[in-house]
Amino acid sequence: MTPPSTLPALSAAVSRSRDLLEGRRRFIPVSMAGLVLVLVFVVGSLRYSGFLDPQVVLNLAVNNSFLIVLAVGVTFVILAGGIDLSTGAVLALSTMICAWLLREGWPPLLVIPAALLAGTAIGLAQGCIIHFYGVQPFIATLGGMFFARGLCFVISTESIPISDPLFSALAQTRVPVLPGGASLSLGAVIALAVAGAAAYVLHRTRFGRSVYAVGGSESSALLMGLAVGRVKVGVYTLSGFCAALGGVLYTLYIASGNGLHGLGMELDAIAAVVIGGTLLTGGFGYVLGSVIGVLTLGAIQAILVFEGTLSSWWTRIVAGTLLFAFILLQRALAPRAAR
Amino acid sequence: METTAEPAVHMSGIVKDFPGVRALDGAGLRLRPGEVHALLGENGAGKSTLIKVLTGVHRPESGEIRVAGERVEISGPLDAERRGIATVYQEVNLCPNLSVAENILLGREPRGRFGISQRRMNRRAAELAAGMDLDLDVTRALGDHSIAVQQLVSILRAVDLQARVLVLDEPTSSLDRDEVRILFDLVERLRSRGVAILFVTHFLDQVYELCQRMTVLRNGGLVGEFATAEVGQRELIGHMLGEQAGELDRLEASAGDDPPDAGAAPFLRARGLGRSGGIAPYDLDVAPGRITGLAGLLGSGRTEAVRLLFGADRPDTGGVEVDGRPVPLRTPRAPIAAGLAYCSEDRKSEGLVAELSIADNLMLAMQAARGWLRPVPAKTRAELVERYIAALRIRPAAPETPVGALSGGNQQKVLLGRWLIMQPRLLILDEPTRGIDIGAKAEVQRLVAAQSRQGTAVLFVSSELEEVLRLSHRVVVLRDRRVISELDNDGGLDTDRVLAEIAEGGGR
Amino acid sequence: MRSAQTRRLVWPLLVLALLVAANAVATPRFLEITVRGGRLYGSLVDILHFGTPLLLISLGMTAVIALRGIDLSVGAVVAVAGAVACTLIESAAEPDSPSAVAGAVAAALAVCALLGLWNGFLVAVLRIQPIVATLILMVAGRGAAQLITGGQITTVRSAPYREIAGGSVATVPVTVIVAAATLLLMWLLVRRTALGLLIEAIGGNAEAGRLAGIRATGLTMAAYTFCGLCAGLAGIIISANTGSADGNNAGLWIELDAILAVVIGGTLLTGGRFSIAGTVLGAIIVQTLSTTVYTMGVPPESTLVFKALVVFGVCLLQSPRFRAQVAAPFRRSGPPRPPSNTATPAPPEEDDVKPEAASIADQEPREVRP
Amino acid sequence: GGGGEGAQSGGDDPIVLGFSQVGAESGWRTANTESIKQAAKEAGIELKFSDAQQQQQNQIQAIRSFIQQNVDVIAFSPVVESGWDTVLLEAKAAGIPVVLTDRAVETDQKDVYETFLGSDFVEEGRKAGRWLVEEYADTDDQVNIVELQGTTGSAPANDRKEGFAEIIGEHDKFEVVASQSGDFTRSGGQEVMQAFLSSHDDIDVLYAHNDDMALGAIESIEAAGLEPGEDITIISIDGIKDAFRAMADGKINLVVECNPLIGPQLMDLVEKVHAGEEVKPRITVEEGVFTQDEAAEALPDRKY
Ligand SMILES: Nc1ncnc2c1ncn2[C@@H]1O[C@H](COP(=O)(O)OP(=O)(O)OP(=O)(O)O)[C@@H](O)[C@H]1O
Ligand SMILES: Nc1ncnc2c1ncn2[C@@H]1O[C@H](COP(=O)(O)OP(=O)(O)OP(=O)(O)O)[C@@H](O)[C@H]1O
Ligand SMILES: [Mg+2]
Ligand SMILES: [Mg+2]
Repeated sequence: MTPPSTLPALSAAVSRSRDLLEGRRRFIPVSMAGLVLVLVFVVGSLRYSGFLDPQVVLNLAVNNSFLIVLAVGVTFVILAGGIDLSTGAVLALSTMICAWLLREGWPPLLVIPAALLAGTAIGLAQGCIIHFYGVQPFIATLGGMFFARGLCFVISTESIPISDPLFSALAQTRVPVLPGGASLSLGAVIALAVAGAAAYVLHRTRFGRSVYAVGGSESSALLMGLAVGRVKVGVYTLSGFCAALGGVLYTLYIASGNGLHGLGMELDAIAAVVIGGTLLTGGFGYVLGSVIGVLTLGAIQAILVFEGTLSSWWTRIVAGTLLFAFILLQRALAPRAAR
Repeated sequence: METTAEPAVHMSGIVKDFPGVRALDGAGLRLRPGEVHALLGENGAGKSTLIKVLTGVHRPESGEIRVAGERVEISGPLDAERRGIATVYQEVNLCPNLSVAENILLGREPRGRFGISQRRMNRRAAELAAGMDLDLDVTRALGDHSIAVQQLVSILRAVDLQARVLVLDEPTSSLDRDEVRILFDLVERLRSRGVAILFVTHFLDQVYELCQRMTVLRNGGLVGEFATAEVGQRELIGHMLGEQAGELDRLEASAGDDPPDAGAAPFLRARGLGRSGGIAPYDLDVAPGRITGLAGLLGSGRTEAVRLLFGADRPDTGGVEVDGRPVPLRTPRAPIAAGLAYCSEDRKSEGLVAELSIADNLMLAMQAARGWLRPVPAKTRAELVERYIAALRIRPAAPETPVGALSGGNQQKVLLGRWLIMQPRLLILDEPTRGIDIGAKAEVQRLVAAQSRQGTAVLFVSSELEEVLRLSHRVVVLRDRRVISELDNDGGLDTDRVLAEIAEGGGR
Repeated sequence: MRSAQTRRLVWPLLVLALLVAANAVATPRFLEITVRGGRLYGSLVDILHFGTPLLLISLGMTAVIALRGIDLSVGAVVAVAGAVACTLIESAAEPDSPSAVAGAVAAALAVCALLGLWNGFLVAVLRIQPIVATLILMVAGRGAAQLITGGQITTVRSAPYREIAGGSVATVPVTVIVAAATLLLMWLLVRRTALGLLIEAIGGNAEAGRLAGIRATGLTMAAYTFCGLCAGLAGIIISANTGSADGNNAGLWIELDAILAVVIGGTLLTGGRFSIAGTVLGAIIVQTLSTTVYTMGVPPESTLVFKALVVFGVCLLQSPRFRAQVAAPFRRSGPPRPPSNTATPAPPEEDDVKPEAASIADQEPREVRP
Repeated sequence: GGGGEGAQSGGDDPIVLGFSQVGAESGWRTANTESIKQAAKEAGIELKFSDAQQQQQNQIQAIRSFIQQNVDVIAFSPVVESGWDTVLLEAKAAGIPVVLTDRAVETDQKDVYETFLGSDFVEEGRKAGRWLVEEYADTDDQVNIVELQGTTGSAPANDRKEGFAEIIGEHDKFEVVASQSGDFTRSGGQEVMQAFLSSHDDIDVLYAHNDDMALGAIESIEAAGLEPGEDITIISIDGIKDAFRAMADGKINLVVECNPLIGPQLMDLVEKVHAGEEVKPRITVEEGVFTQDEAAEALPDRKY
């Protein structure tokens, strides 16, 4: 017998109206994160004069350009269901390599690629260890963290200043973005460009879609004939590259190489990604969310600076409380559908 | 042009060992272009493993694979796809986080000017779905859809590969007759184009309807290759089960013919139970010893209805009373304490804990009900586990085997066993016979019937309408996410009557 | 299955043996155990003694990780525990009375259990992802510890308090006894009751566990509370060791070491099956590693690289594939194609897929028509 | 120097000082912070205090924010020595004078800061070394030294090691037989010392980069059945109260002071640079060296 033709049409109409509410569920976390960030600025501007100054807003990106790049790399890894703890250390290594090679008299245009290459190589090695030998990502990248930071100290336990003219020129380049004279540093522009490129790769290339697939279900992705190995090795390599690039931006920002740079920054990067609505179990999330996450952490820092009278321990307590408040707010704003 | 005698796939002497088990022992098959070939065998016979060897998921210990006459070593699913072998695996192997469209087209996404075009992809996927008479929103996440829809999506994906060889591992296990019809038409179309199709199923009717030839496996070994026309059902079952075939007759004789106990008063009442977007508020009475079947088409809301009853989802409206006392439905705990049991249709993600052993999975619900402080005594546990492994013919019968290493049908039996052990007052079974073999199916039906004779009420959801009618005393018919009628089944109810009800229902 | 998991511990055990052997060669006295001042003395005892806090925290972390969670706040909780205990003892009328010390320790443990409960609440009830949920306390907790101590290192001179770390019962250090007791308690809790099964079920497949009627919320909160309590105990021991509370540095980065220990012990961060024995082994390896660094005189600037190499060594040794590759050159006469690596019963689908096969990808769609 | 005038807003408005602290990583640091806060209050200077939690980028951000808020003077204790050029130039461009405390920065730029008020870590190491040389002047036997370093890569650790090595390097009889990082913490010092004791038989001297590590090490020495201060000579740096107490008990032999109480001196400087007066580019904090005899006397006066 033939099924009545009105039936599917009817059910489709019902389901479609429901979709408007539920179908876009996956955008909820990231939009909530964005909303919270906006709220912070509104509240901040009520409380502190000068908080909503365009330059203050842009400085969030300027002061956190390296963290944005780090978080973008980590986004790939987390989306693919992994984790990368080595980013802070690779950033430090990258600053160290830059400073050290410059001191050794290398031309700056060779130094930057060398630093990027080193970070990428560490990422690649981690990816291979994780993929080919089935080592858990957490432990492999923890090893990578020890290794990269250790390498910094092997190079030098002292901090190495950078006085290369090209580096200072780059560091001081400002890109005007608003008519009022508000500007971004070169580092921030690069960071935002990296985020844009990452979004493109994630949504418009096969590699990017495979990253989501592997994060959703690795075994399924394998059975679907996706290049799971390439994806897994790829995301760690990319993250290594991003960490190294973050290191170069950090070098521009700070003009020195030091093995103690970026201590604990890997956790900041992971936190930023997660605050931006990406699920640690993989498969759900957006680069935009990670950028928002970084800016949120930056906003917390900005509030602490603006508050200006906190003692050290209150700084920490308030930082933790703000983090909690943001997450709670994000929760409260999201409708029930977001589970 | 190749000669017709050249098999598209020829596997021979395949041996595959898993730790402690030899899953395949000299298995093989010959698959010719333009034929639909059935691969048959009991649960755990090695069908899925043979398929996974063919697609490169497993490396065989020894044996030979020829594709189009050429000896090959297949290094992985990607390699298999490139050699023209498309596969629908038994367990749905898609990514729940991605949209339906992406799942269909992953790896072959249509590109626009700026890389992958989401729009084109959705359009293409919608076309493909429409080609199979499926109306679904391809932009929604796959995980939002029922397991049946997911199965259809994985078929769509494989079909779209336009391969020379199409492997279908139990594709119809959660489909109802309309979808099966559509699938068969599709298979027939592909076959006539010269595609070789390997079809694994436990529905022998489907084998006789669709397949020209068949290969039978038993205990990982090859029993033989037969032309469908030359072997009768009885004989075929004999090949599959070996010397145990006699047992089946005994089972079938005892199943299904018990008198309905119509007089009992209901102990469970659901009133106005509903959830927006899930199922419209409905009423239901359940009496001890009665089997109630839920009939409806794919997506009609059967699963949603029973999930509410069990507290698996939180209802928006209405409630449930057991023995006149309301049961809170915030979590399944209270319903379980009230004597309810629910066997989910999605054993992989809602049922089993893959890395735990058979024994642990069997005992899970009972242990959860007892609380952590009162572990089931070792002796009781061993007895129960042994009893249910035997009763459900779970293979391998080693209680400490991790469930993830079992064949699909055996996993289903473990899930069922978990709830049978609880001796519930109401047993809710959502597609309990998905993927289990004839012998086990008869066994399950017998167990269900036996339970009901002891006073257990049963709610039975199955996409096989015949099965529902054979077992149930009463049939609740659903359509478009609402209950449209309840029919008594005292033997007189047939499938046409129910289908007619579905077709005209809701108009009242 | 359980035995298969135990079998995997052979490799970490081998690494431990290698580390100990290396130490014994470098410092012959390494294996010596004597009694000094009524207490066992020697490097091996030191490893157990100084490893106790890490072991305790790793045990708590194991429970949390088995539930697919993680607890980054343990380091901060360590600091809080010391701060509370020391501040209370300092302000007590008689710091030297055992009852004052017992009261202070109990109060500190209670606070830590509450902190753990708070983490559990965020994770189980508010459903915040564990890593962020515990990050909150990781950041704020240390601040709170410093608030309690006023940013200073609070020193206590209470003899009974010092006994917690420095004392011994029948020559066995109290710390070791505490560790053993906690270990025993946890083992009894999870393996003699049904707790272990329920935890593994929730960790392995949360939805399946929920539908089987397991009280996941309560279980999760209990696990985090236990973890907090373990961290608190570790904090007390760390603080009693030096008789001081350091809000900023006590237990700094110990969360990473603890996770490392758990993972070396073979428990997957994706939840499910866990191994207490493995965690113990992991914690001892991590502690032996730091002791090795000190006794063998690895220069401080190379310490981290050395640590990294050992970590990679342990991980790679646990990989059957790596072992096969290393062994291959020594087995030239073997079969031409070594049998596939089916030693680890991984999830069924991915058991022995050759990963590199998937990486030579062909991205173009192929029209393969007969 | 110069440029102080431009930022000045008016007559009797209090001077606004933006101070960026490293963090609160030790009791020494907390004492340092307290001293500055206290002194600011007494001097009637409005203090904007920000804690960098040991992160250089936080500190840079704080300084930028001070510049934006147009404070009168900026002071900070750099987390690390290098990498300050950009932000210092920004301050200079805004006409805000900068005073460094605690550690110097390495820079090629001229006139980016007015003055540096703080200890000389290398000199502290030297002082420790000089005392040791003197103490062991009479003996020709080999003197085995173990060293507890601070956090690897940190400036005090690097410098104190360097200064000490410089002095004892002139004498053959001194040998550093083991040197490990104890991370500036008591438990670090204790654990590392324990390992030293079980791997080295004849340790004569312990040189600890700070008091906390020395105090931790004392625990281990006692556990090994030795007498700290007698069997092993102990030298440490900083001079916190606990160390003085231990010294009074005879458990530490020498403490090289590193004075955190720079508040009054700093406020003085701030007022001067704000008024545009010339100040010396390098001002050392008054610091002493304490032996056991002096310790008992000084103990009651120790504030931190
Ligand atoms: N990954 C694995 N690890 C260990 N044993 C396995 C694994 N996969 C399958 N087996 C075993 O191999 C045998 C064959 O399983 P297979 O899945 O091929 O059966 P099947 O014929 O497909 O059964 P069904 O009809 O139930 O799907 C079974 O005994 C099963 O336990
Ligand atoms: N044809 C369909 N089109 C779109 N969505 C569907 C369709 N069928 C089912 N779904 C989705 O599946 C989900 C579950 O439906 P439900 O499980 O209640 O159906 P069912 O009656 O149990 O049928 P079955 O289990 O056979 O799919 C619903 O949320 C619905 O969105
Ligand atoms: Mg199968
Ligand atoms: Mg259903």
